[in-house]
Amino acid sequence: MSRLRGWSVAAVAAAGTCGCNRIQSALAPAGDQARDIGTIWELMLWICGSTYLLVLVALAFAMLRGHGDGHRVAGERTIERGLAGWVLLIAGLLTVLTAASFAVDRRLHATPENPLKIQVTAKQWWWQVDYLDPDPSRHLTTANELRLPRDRPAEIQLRSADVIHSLWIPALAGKEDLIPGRENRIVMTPRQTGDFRGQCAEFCGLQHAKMALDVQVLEPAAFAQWRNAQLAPATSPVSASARHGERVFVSAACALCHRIRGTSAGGVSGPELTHLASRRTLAAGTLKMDRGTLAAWLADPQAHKPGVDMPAVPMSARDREALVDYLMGLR
Amino acid sequence: MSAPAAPVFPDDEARDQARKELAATWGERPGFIGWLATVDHKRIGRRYIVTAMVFFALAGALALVMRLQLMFPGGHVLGPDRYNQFFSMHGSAMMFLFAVPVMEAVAVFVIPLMLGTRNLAFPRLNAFSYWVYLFGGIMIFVAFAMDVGPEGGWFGYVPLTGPEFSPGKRTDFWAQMITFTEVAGLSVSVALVATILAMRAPGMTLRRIPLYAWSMLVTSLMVIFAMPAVMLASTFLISDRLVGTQFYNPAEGGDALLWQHLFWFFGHPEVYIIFLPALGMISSIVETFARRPIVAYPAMVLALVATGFLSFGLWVHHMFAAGLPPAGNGFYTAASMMIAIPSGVQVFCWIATLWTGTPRRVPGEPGRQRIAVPLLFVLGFFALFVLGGMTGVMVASVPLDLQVHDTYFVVAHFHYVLIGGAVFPLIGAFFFWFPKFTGRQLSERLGRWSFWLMFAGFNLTFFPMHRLGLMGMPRRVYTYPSGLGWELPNLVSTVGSWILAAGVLLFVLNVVRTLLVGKPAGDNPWGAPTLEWATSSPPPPWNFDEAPVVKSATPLWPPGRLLPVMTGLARHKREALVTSSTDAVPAVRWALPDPGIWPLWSALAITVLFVWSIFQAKGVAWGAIPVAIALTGWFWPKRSQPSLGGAKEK
Amino acid sequence: MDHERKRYLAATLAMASTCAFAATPPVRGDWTMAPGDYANTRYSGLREITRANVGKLSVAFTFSTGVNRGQEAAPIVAGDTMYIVAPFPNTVFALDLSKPGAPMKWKYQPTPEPAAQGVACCDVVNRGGVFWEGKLIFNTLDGKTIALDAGTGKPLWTTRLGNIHIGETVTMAPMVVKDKVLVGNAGGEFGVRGWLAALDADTGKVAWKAWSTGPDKDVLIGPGFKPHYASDKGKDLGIATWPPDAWKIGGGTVWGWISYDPELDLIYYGTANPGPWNAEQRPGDNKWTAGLFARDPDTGQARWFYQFTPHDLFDYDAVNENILLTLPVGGKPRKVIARPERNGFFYLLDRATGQVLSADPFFPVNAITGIDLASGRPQYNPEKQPATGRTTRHVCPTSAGAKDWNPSAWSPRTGLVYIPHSNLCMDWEPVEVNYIAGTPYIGAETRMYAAKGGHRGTVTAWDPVKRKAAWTLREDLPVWSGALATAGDLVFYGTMDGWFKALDARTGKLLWRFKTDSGIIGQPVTYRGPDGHQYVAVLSGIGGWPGSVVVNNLDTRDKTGGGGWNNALPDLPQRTAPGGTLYVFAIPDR
Amino acid sequence: MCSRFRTASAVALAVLLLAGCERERREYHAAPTQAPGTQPRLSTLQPGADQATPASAIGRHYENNAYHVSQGSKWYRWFNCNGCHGNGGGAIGPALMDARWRYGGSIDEVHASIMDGRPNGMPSWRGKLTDQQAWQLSAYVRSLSGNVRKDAVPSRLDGMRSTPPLTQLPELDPEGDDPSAHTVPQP
Repeated sequence: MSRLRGWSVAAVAAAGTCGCNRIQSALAPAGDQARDIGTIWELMLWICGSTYLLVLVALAFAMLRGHGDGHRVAGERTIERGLAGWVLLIAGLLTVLTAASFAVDRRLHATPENPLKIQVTAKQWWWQVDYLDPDPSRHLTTANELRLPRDRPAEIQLRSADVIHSLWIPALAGKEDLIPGRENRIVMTPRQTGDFRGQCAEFCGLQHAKMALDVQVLEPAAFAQWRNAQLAPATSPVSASARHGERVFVSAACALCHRIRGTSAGGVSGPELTHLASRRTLAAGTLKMDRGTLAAWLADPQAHKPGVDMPAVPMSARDREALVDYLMGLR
Repeated sequence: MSAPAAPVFPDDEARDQARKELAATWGERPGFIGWLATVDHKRIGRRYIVTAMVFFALAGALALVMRLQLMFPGGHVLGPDRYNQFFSMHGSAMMFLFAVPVMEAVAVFVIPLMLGTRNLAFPRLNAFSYWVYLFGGIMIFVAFAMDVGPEGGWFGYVPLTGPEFSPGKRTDFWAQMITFTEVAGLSVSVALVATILAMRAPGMTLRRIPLYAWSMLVTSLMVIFAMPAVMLASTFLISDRLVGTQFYNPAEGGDALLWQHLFWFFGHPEVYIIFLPALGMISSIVETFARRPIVAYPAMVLALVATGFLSFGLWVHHMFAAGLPPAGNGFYTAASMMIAIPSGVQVFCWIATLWTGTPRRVPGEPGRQRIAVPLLFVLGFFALFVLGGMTGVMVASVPLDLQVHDTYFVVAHFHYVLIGGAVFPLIGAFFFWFPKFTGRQLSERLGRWSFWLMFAGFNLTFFPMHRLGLMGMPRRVYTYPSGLGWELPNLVSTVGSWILAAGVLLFVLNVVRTLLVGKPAGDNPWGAPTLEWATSSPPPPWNFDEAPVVKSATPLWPPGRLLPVMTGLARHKREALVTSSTDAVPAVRWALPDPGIWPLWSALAITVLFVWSIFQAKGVAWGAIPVAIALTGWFWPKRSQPSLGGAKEK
Repeated sequence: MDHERKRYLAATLAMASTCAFAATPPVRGDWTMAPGDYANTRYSGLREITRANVGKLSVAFTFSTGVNRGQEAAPIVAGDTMYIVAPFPNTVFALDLSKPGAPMKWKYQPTPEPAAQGVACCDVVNRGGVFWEGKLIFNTLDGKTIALDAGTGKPLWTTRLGNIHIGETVTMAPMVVKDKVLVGNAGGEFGVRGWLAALDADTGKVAWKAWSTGPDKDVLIGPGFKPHYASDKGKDLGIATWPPDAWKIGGGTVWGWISYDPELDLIYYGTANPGPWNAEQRPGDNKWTAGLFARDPDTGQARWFYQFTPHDLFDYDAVNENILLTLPVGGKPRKVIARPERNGFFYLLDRATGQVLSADPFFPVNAITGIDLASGRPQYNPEKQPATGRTTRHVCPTSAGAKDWNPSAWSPRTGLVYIPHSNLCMDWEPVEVNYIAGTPYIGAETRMYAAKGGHRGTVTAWDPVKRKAAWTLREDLPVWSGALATAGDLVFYGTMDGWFKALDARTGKLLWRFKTDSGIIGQPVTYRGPDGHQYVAVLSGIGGWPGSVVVNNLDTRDKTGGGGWNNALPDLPQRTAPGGTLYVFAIPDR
Repeated sequence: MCSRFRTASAVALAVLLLAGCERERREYHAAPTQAPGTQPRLSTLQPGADQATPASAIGRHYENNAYHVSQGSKWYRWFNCNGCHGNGGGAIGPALMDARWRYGGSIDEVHASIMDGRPNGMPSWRGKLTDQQAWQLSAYVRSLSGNVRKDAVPSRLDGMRSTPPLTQLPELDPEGDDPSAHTVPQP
């Protein structure tokens, strides 16, 4: 149950101050694309809803009436006229809907000017996020968090390292698949700052359920500040314990899969950890990022996310404490 | 009492004599072997139905457990691995082992009777298909029990189901199960198409074919066109996994989307393959209880055919998020929207039929107004299916689909379409045809109870899912966090699922009770207009003493009218009448084969081949030997040829 | 016209047309450094062995190194002694040429760490030592540079430069320029950071160390740095052209050849490929890898740099030899670097500025469509653009290059550069790779196979003035040995199935061949023995990168094994076995 | 055992399905890890007794489980084993798909070689890999030479085609022409 609490808190934490249950809802659009789709949804709701009611009412009448004497065909002519009218009505409504979705679809696929270029690579079961830049030394790699500036379209290249995943941030846009051997693309233009949540929408194996993405829309200035901070190498540990933790990290199994820029740890199979402590969730939205959950996670990842590739690395309690000290220092 | 047949015989003695001869010819061999060797479409049909319902119950049980797991956030009923196997088995069993087979099963039983012929064309192929289906189903459930159940969903997307990401033999058993069921499905479809096109009662022209037969004709043709695609896909997958071919390896020029195209080229028609027979059932029920022929019969037929065609043109709407060219997606949006038109036409015609008919009049009880249970389920169909159709229109729109695709909204949508659109009519049809199946009539009171339980339970279970999907809950998650507003809808849905289950359980009890103590039904308890009601309940092995002749689309209306028949079919051998495909003019007397054990042997041999080839490539070669032997035995030439001519109307 | 006069005429014509620069007198008898001379011509003025008498060439003596691994070393001859550096464990032998059969004078056995074998990317080879003022200086696989007393074999000094625990090895032949021993590291496939160090020849103290990536002060880039092309100008490009911190594990090792021009007082050497091979893990130009440095030998300060393959896509190391010539370019003679590059182009660069004067393919290249002389940049073929997780088919040349390390020779008499090289293409799939210090940092799967023509090797005689091949000779197997040109108008080289061959330098006609006990991947040399006669020497012993198919017992059912060589050389294990023997040839009974 | 599955018969099928349980279990949490049963011998010359030692129980446990083999194939690439050993054909290091084993080819010996390292270049991974990872890796390495039951190995991985499908490899018995093989001394 404590596990569960940790997780729910994770979601709420990501929710921050806003109404928690809106952070992953298509009904609370916070970006152009989601809003456009929202209008289609309302149009659909009205047209389909009223048609549905019409049918039910007709059916009720038919049942309540029904005092014909049966066994003989009556009023074929009127019925056929009715049928023709009905078909015309449906066809007309469908044309409206088709035209509407064409229009919106075009807007979704429009190429934005001066977009923020991002590459998201899905891996079982987490997200690698690369902020691209013509200047390679400003190429930024992070994981399981997507921070966007308000009012600037973000053009996201979508790749997969293993199986098919699907990136879905309901509040900002629809979903797009990440398919091995292909490169897809999705554009989202956030209009409100705030905290949102994305999740993998295509079944991708054991932990499909725990592959979430912490999304945060920032004021452009705040975003630039964040990005520059992330570009810096890891802050070197200050306390003796943290220094010991760094030694543990680079000498034990951790360094094989994780990278911490500024150390010799250069693994890319696992999430980049250079600024781990500046994130708000652990293990792709599975846990809230704090000292306690981090320690629990390191002690036994399989208990929180069964099947994840991160093993429970055997180490002394002292080493693990030091490791946590070190990682919590990676702001 | 099959009154119309009476004038054929000078007196009862002659009739009894004739029936004695027919019984001698059409009777089964005694004992267990006879049971295994039967080629009687009614017995095979009943077996088919019972088997399919068993798989339905098993797959449903899986769903109940899944709902328990999802009742609260972070549930601990199932772990991720088990949950994934559960939902994969649920989908696979429902689609491959229940929905399609049960629809074909009912047809296997009803169609020959409805067409007034003595057996299905290719009766042994029919028997063979049942055995293959049975063995395939047993294989996958045994595998599941052995922890070798599928884990990649009923849609089995590569590369997740490929050799790298699905270790062991789980996916191989699943893919081979598809091969089993498709072989079975294709066999039945061929038999049904042949029967409907060539063995109709004399005079049953295209304009007089019952709509149910029309729907089964279209369905069977769709099966024949759609299923090879998925067999190809699953064979590619098996060879990728067993001998390392590269069909789905993106690095070597294979493509993950190849699977999706092949699969959905089958997978979307599949939905209509399940749904069209239900439409046929509804037509039969509505016609019967409205006491008048279906309005605008040609329009109905055209709607069926149009649906069949269109359903092949919209598989891509399952792949809108896969990044295909927008223009293409636009086309498939239009096509998907268009298919709403034929459905709309049918809904209109049914309502018009009820409108101009007398749906609440009870036969034999003047003045009483009551809605019979079969019709009740049809009304349920309207309420549920039309809603599902509306959400279907929504997901057909690319932009909206990009939001709701792979969410619980879609789960809600297709359960409304499949349960509302197929299972409700199916249960209705069971109530409707149960007299023919067993000679007894199901309890109407229990029937009403189970209807209302199912209807309420269904809506409780699936309506909240629409909202869940829009609030961002993806499909196929074994658990979910709290704090996203998903708690209440999930709770309601789980509660609903148990009510739904109770409804189904009550139906099963109803069946059992009826089989034990149900009141015998007459030949035609509903006063229905089609030929299956023109013989006894249950019908004799030879269905009809003499071939009935048809003069209208509703041959048994008005009641009491004499049904002309055609004499001359030999009684000392299993003869059926072959008629021309458009005007149903008698052409040939066709000696149908006797019962035989070879279909069973062939099915066993095929099973060995399929299962062996899961583990070893050489199983394909060596396993072919017993298959060859069995087929040789099956097709060893016999003396009986069709005896031409000699059919005269009386 | 009699034969002698014809030859004389030809010679004078050759001299007239081109004039070779050489650091040492035209006819020298010794072979004191692996490339023969500072200009890396591998040309000897000795003319006792001629086209006429080469047919009589036969074995004078042989000597076993006792190591059955790839023998890439050049025998070093100074005075009446020959020095051989064997592959790991890098035993050094001194042979007394003044006595019959050249008995062993002394041997020196260093003790390199056996673990070093595990981080040597391409067999445990050594490319030879260098003789300098009474010293024999050589490198050991585990990263030590050792100076021996050439007379006694006693060690004078030892300096450790490489660290095998991060994958650093040293396989190159050191050069000595102005009392500085120049040594570079290997290990570009292990994510090491490349450098060239200069040691004091007398003490072994490090005079300077120039890194191939990182900040300008590490790369020894100062005010004197005047590259010719704009893309090489700017501050700290060794950092700015990499993703953050990637330069620290970015490769650019220096395991190839060094040239020296006394007139301009510049050394020239190439830097190897950036790491990892998967280019998507290192967006940017990746300075200063896969390029050519000109440096001041005293201070190490860079003068200019030219990058042959910016943002290298296919492991095109740029460590090949820089042949210093003076050739007529556009009418007037110019001091040039003639450079058969791994990417399949033959470059002429201005020795003073690093400007590319011409670049022409000597091999059917399709990875690069051409070199833009204005920007100096290669034009990558978009059809061959690799992507992680996708196999790009038929990329030519392969990661082993049109020509790998095995050096060419230049003959001033014919005006031709004799290039021994491969004729291979490959399938290439970048894959994501973790950097784990001390383990391979490669990130690509490859399958190699014969390119156009079906043969896997070629000897090309390239005319740098006419900018086309004068003649080519097909070899079934890739040619992995160096070439040697002599004033006898002969070209010597060896094949991987053990044939040592002499060609007519003008026509490429095979004049003589001898089958040694194992495949030849070494550097043939020639010298004048104490008896005044000309000898030709070569080490035989299969190995090296392609040869690991044999010496490592690779299983060729894995097409990608051995870095893709398994697919190219499945027949090699049936055609040669490991060996390690010195062969010395001379004209008998003169 | 399934790899011995030779004839198609209902009996064999039943055996297979029973073997399913062992083969298919996804042991991501509590897989057994303990010291291997046998220590590697670097010489065939072992004075005295019968040296034929069966694989330890834990070794067999990992070899018989498809999930562990599959995880091993992942570690094999993540931890750059393929950099030296190719996809089994070898490169810097020796081939792993043939029958030649310098330090023994039983899963316990492979496990020990991984954990302790070997003198001529094989690094020691003790303290880098967890014991479970090392066992999974060893099981995969064994599958490269056809020594793991065929129904538990992946035919290929998504990537460049390299070796023949592992499901089709002939079983190369390390006790065959392996110099360091265990051989029972003849009386």
